[in-house]
Amino acid sequence: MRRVLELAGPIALVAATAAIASGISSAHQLEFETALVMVAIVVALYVFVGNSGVISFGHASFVAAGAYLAGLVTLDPETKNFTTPGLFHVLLHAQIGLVPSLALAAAVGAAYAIVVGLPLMRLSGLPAGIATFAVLGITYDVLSYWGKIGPGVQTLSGVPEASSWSIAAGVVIVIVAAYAYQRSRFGRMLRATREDPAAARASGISIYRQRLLAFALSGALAGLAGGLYVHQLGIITPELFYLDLTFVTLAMLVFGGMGSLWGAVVGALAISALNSFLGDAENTVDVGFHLTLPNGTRLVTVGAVMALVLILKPSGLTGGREFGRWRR
Amino acid sequence: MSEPEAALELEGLEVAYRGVPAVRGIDLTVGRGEIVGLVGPNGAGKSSTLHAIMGAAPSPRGDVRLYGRSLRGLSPERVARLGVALVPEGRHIYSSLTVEENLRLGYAARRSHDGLDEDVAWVHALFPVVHEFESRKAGALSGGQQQQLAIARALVAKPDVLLLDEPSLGLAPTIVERLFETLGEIRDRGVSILLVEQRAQLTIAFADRTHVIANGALKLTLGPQDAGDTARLTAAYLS
Amino acid sequence: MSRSTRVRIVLAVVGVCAGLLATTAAARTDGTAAKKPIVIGAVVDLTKGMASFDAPALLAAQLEIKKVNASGGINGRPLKMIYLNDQLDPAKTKQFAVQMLQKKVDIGWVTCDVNYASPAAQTFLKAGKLTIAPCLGTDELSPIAFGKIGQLGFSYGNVAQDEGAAAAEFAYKTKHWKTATIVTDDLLRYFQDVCKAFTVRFQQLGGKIVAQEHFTQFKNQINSVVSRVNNEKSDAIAFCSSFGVDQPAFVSGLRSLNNQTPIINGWASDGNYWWPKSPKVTNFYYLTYASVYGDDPSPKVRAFEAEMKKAGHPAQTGGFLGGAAAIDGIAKALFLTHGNTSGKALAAQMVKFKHVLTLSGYVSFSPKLHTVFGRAYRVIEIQNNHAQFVKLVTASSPANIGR
Amino acid sequence: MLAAVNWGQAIADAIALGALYGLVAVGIGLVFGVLRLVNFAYGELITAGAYVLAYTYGWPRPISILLCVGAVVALALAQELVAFRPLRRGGATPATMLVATFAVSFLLQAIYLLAFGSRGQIVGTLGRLNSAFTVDGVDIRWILLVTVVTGLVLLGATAAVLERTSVGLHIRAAATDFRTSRLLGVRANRVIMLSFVISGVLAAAVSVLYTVSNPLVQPTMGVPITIFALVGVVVGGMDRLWSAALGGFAVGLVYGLFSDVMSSTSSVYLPAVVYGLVIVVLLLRPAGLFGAWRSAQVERV
Repeated sequence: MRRVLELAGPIALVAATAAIASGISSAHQLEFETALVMVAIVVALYVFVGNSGVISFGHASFVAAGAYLAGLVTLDPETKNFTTPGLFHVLLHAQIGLVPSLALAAAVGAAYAIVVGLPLMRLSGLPAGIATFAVLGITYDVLSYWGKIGPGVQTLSGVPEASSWSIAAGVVIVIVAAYAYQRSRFGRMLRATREDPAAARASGISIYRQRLLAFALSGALAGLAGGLYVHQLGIITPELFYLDLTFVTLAMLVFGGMGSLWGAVVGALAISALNSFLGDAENTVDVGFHLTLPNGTRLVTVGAVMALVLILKPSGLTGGREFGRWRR
Repeated sequence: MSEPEAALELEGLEVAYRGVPAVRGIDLTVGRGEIVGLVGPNGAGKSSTLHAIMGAAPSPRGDVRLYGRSLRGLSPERVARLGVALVPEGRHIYSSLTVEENLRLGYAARRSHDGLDEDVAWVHALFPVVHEFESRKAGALSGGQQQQLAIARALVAKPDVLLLDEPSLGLAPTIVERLFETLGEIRDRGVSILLVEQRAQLTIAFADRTHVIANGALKLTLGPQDAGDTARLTAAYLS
Repeated sequence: MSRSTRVRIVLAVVGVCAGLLATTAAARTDGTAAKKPIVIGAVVDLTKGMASFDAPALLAAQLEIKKVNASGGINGRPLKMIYLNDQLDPAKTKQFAVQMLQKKVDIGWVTCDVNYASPAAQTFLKAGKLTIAPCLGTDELSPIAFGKIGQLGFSYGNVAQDEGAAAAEFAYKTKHWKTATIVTDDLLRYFQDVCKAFTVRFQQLGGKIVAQEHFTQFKNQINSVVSRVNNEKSDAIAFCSSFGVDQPAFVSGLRSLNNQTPIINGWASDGNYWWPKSPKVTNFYYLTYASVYGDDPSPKVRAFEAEMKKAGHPAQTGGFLGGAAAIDGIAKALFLTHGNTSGKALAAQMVKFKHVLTLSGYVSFSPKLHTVFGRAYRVIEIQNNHAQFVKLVTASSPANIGR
Repeated sequence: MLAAVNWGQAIADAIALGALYGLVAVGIGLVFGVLRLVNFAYGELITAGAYVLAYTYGWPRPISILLCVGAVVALALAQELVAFRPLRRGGATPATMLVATFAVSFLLQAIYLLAFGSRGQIVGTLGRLNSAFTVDGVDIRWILLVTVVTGLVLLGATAAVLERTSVGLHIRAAATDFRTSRLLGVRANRVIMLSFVISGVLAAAVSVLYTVSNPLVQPTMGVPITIFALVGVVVGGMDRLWSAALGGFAVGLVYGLFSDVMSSTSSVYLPAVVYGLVIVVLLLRPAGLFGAWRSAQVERV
């Protein structure tokens, strides 16, 4: 029963978000879709960070890889000829459907994570954090200027957009995969290394191998989430996948409680909701009366609320517990 | 008001870590100038008791009094400054600092620097290695020397009560004997001592009184005359 | 904290969040005007990095709309501007554009940087709306960045190809500078294009480029660039960068080395907010829409600046004029379509603009360039942190930078 | 694709950048040493100092600089008292602490944006120091000398406080074993406050020095400085102050040199190249370039 709940909680929340999204005006639908995409990215991040206890600043790179590839291969070649004629031949001429593009996004995310992880998963602690940050810096720099794999300093727009339900379906896949991994032998082994590395090593667990596996899966899910992102927003630009995304998604994870899948989902939805509401409220929102907040309230409030919740409740909103786990 | 004779009193002390009880209601008194032993098997709650006295255990219940003054809710540094010094298990000396710097860290808890030179001279006399190797890195000392340094460091704080957590751990028997002799000298300077040990018989023979702790509770109190009474001791250990 | 408290907290937070999202979702109602105005929906930044460009342009547009309406509007219909502040958040930018479409705006208005504008611009363009940026300086609000639907996009900024060319012509013909060092900030396509255009035109005129230096703003490369540039001997330095930390660092760095070589830039150097205090800015020239130092050659522009000051927001750079010009251009296009607001009809007229008079002077578009060219630039000269208008220049033609 | 390089000039420019990052690295490394806290909001201290300088332009210079130091130290203490101390009390994990410092950094940037605008403010306090004298065809700016000397003096002063005073001894003890030093009677909070004060003074020094050659202050000014210094701290080795300082210096130096060595057109990839080197260093020496040779194992975050 409890196991069913653990998975059902997050999925129900996602489904509810998607249901509201498909039932309301298209403008606000976008807010819910953005929140869903954030859930996917944060859950992908959780698969590695939550289970291993090692912070990664590099995940936005995998999101970027998925987003760039999924975006480029679904744009129609005629437009690409106008906008980004310098692309690699394959990218310039390819045009495939939404679902295969998401599969490609997951594949490229996994591939990139493996390439990065093979050397870097030998590191722990702060050096690991800084090394993954360096990966982010390299990715951002190359995406910003290399015209063969994307628009460079420009923005590419016109990527086909997906419906709320297909985005929600993608998010559910990410959550189910994360949950399946967490319940698997590998997930348990990795969490054992998080709790007590020495004991885990003594019982024959290779920390390196377990981390690499989680990193690869996490990269695949991040790539998939990137694909969802690009099909939600419709544009590609390197700025989307740099410091802001990195810090916001990490903050969402910690804010919700980095020890649980439920925490990842709740954190992503809570901060998205707050951010989105305040962004609207600065432009007047009807909450029974017309509420208009001063410009910039959003930025200050989001920062303050994040800091405050962490101070009051360092283990995050959910305390790192799974849905349904709080009763005994 | 006359000073109470009890230097340190524990009353109904309880400690729990994440809901798991480690100490379940201990009453214990260390009289002025007394050496009181606390022995018991691994995980019986000995170290937790000492940490609770120092204010370093999470939210303990019950009370700890130093010459009648309650130490409830005080931070470790405050307790140390009121005159309780702990020689922690495993010594916890700073191996990257010099021996002299380690000793100087002991000054942190002194209420005044009056008589500091005297105390240092006394400590140097008690533990000549501390003087001899003062400019060496503490990490270069042998286990026994490190233990001497840890006690020396506690003593220069000029404590009223000295808490020792398994000082004999990992030391050769002859060194342990010498160590216990030194404890006697320290007591003679008016320092009350609570000695936590695994070497039960040795402790019982040496201390004025020795309590046996098991499963977080006191089971038995023995005097030096009971040192040979292994049957009662074993029974208490197994209870 | 007990378990039940935790449950309650989590549930409460989830509930509040759902509530927040739901209230936002409640559609906003707007009273529809009796006369059925032609509505321009702006999605711009009024808080973050683009605010100093977007806000004055928006204000100028609103002032100009008042004038258009005072003289009878378009076929009796008034113009109306509504706006939302996106703070450069891409998701919000897109959402607000969709919100504008729900409010049935006729024309879209976006921020002055194509990267930040994209989510909104794409939404407006896809919906078949004429989409205007008041001061975007690249040629990208067009098919170049948006493919076919980009035919409905136009910017009333000066296109980099024209601005760089005008700067080169001023340098070579007026100042008789024969050699130049080019310093390009690769942060934005706009900077790159201005420097490319300067290079092309300067060489066409017979000038010689001594060196090409590149850097990327915010990446702490500027001090090495200063050292390298200081070792080049040339009559002038074309410097293409702006608004950030590196422009004052470059200018004060070079002048501190007693290098007094004239520096020239486009609109990106407008405004006095960046002037270092010591050493002061000297031998510095830039081209802009309007002089904000009270000495603009056009009395109409000076009067307009007075109005902005009265509205509480005196112009900091000449860029506001793009906002006013855009309204003039829109009005003209609407006049030509007899009030037809379809994007296709309006764009078909706008793309044919040749020397159309606006508050900012004559503007032209072409099927290739959807951003203004042919405008008369104000050349501003700064000596000792004192700026003044020196000359009006118009490029003979936009430079061909290979696009 | 290498550009023709005036090596003397390249080295002079690179040293200037290195000295600055070295100074920032010490400020970050000091607090890390005591608290095992990576304070990502350190850059916002530098920004705050720069704003004070900008808004007190025209006041007597010493007063302006003193106010800068005062404000930055106050803000550093406020960060500790309002955010970090309550977090430690709550038993936050290192990951939570790190994210909390992001939140503080984000919040301060938002406040700067609203209070001072996005466009930036010009600092003019010591602009004269930007001028140079020439040695053998190399322009040496006075600010380079001032930065290097200030850096050495502050590093020396910090080292002297740590090595020669009893409170310095307490800081070092707390940095090694926080729990035990409290049991010995070391006043933890006083030690922590003092390290925040010192790191605040260092940040203020960076505000003054950095704005000489980069006079425009804007809300996010501190972010890239923090990132590079933090990279420097880890590359150099976190266990000691001087290794952190050298790490910061090394990153700045390498960055500065490559910025001259790489040709103008490929210089857009400069950050990628430097980050690539960082990864290589970390793989070969996880404890840092100047860290202890024997221990490759570093405690996990």
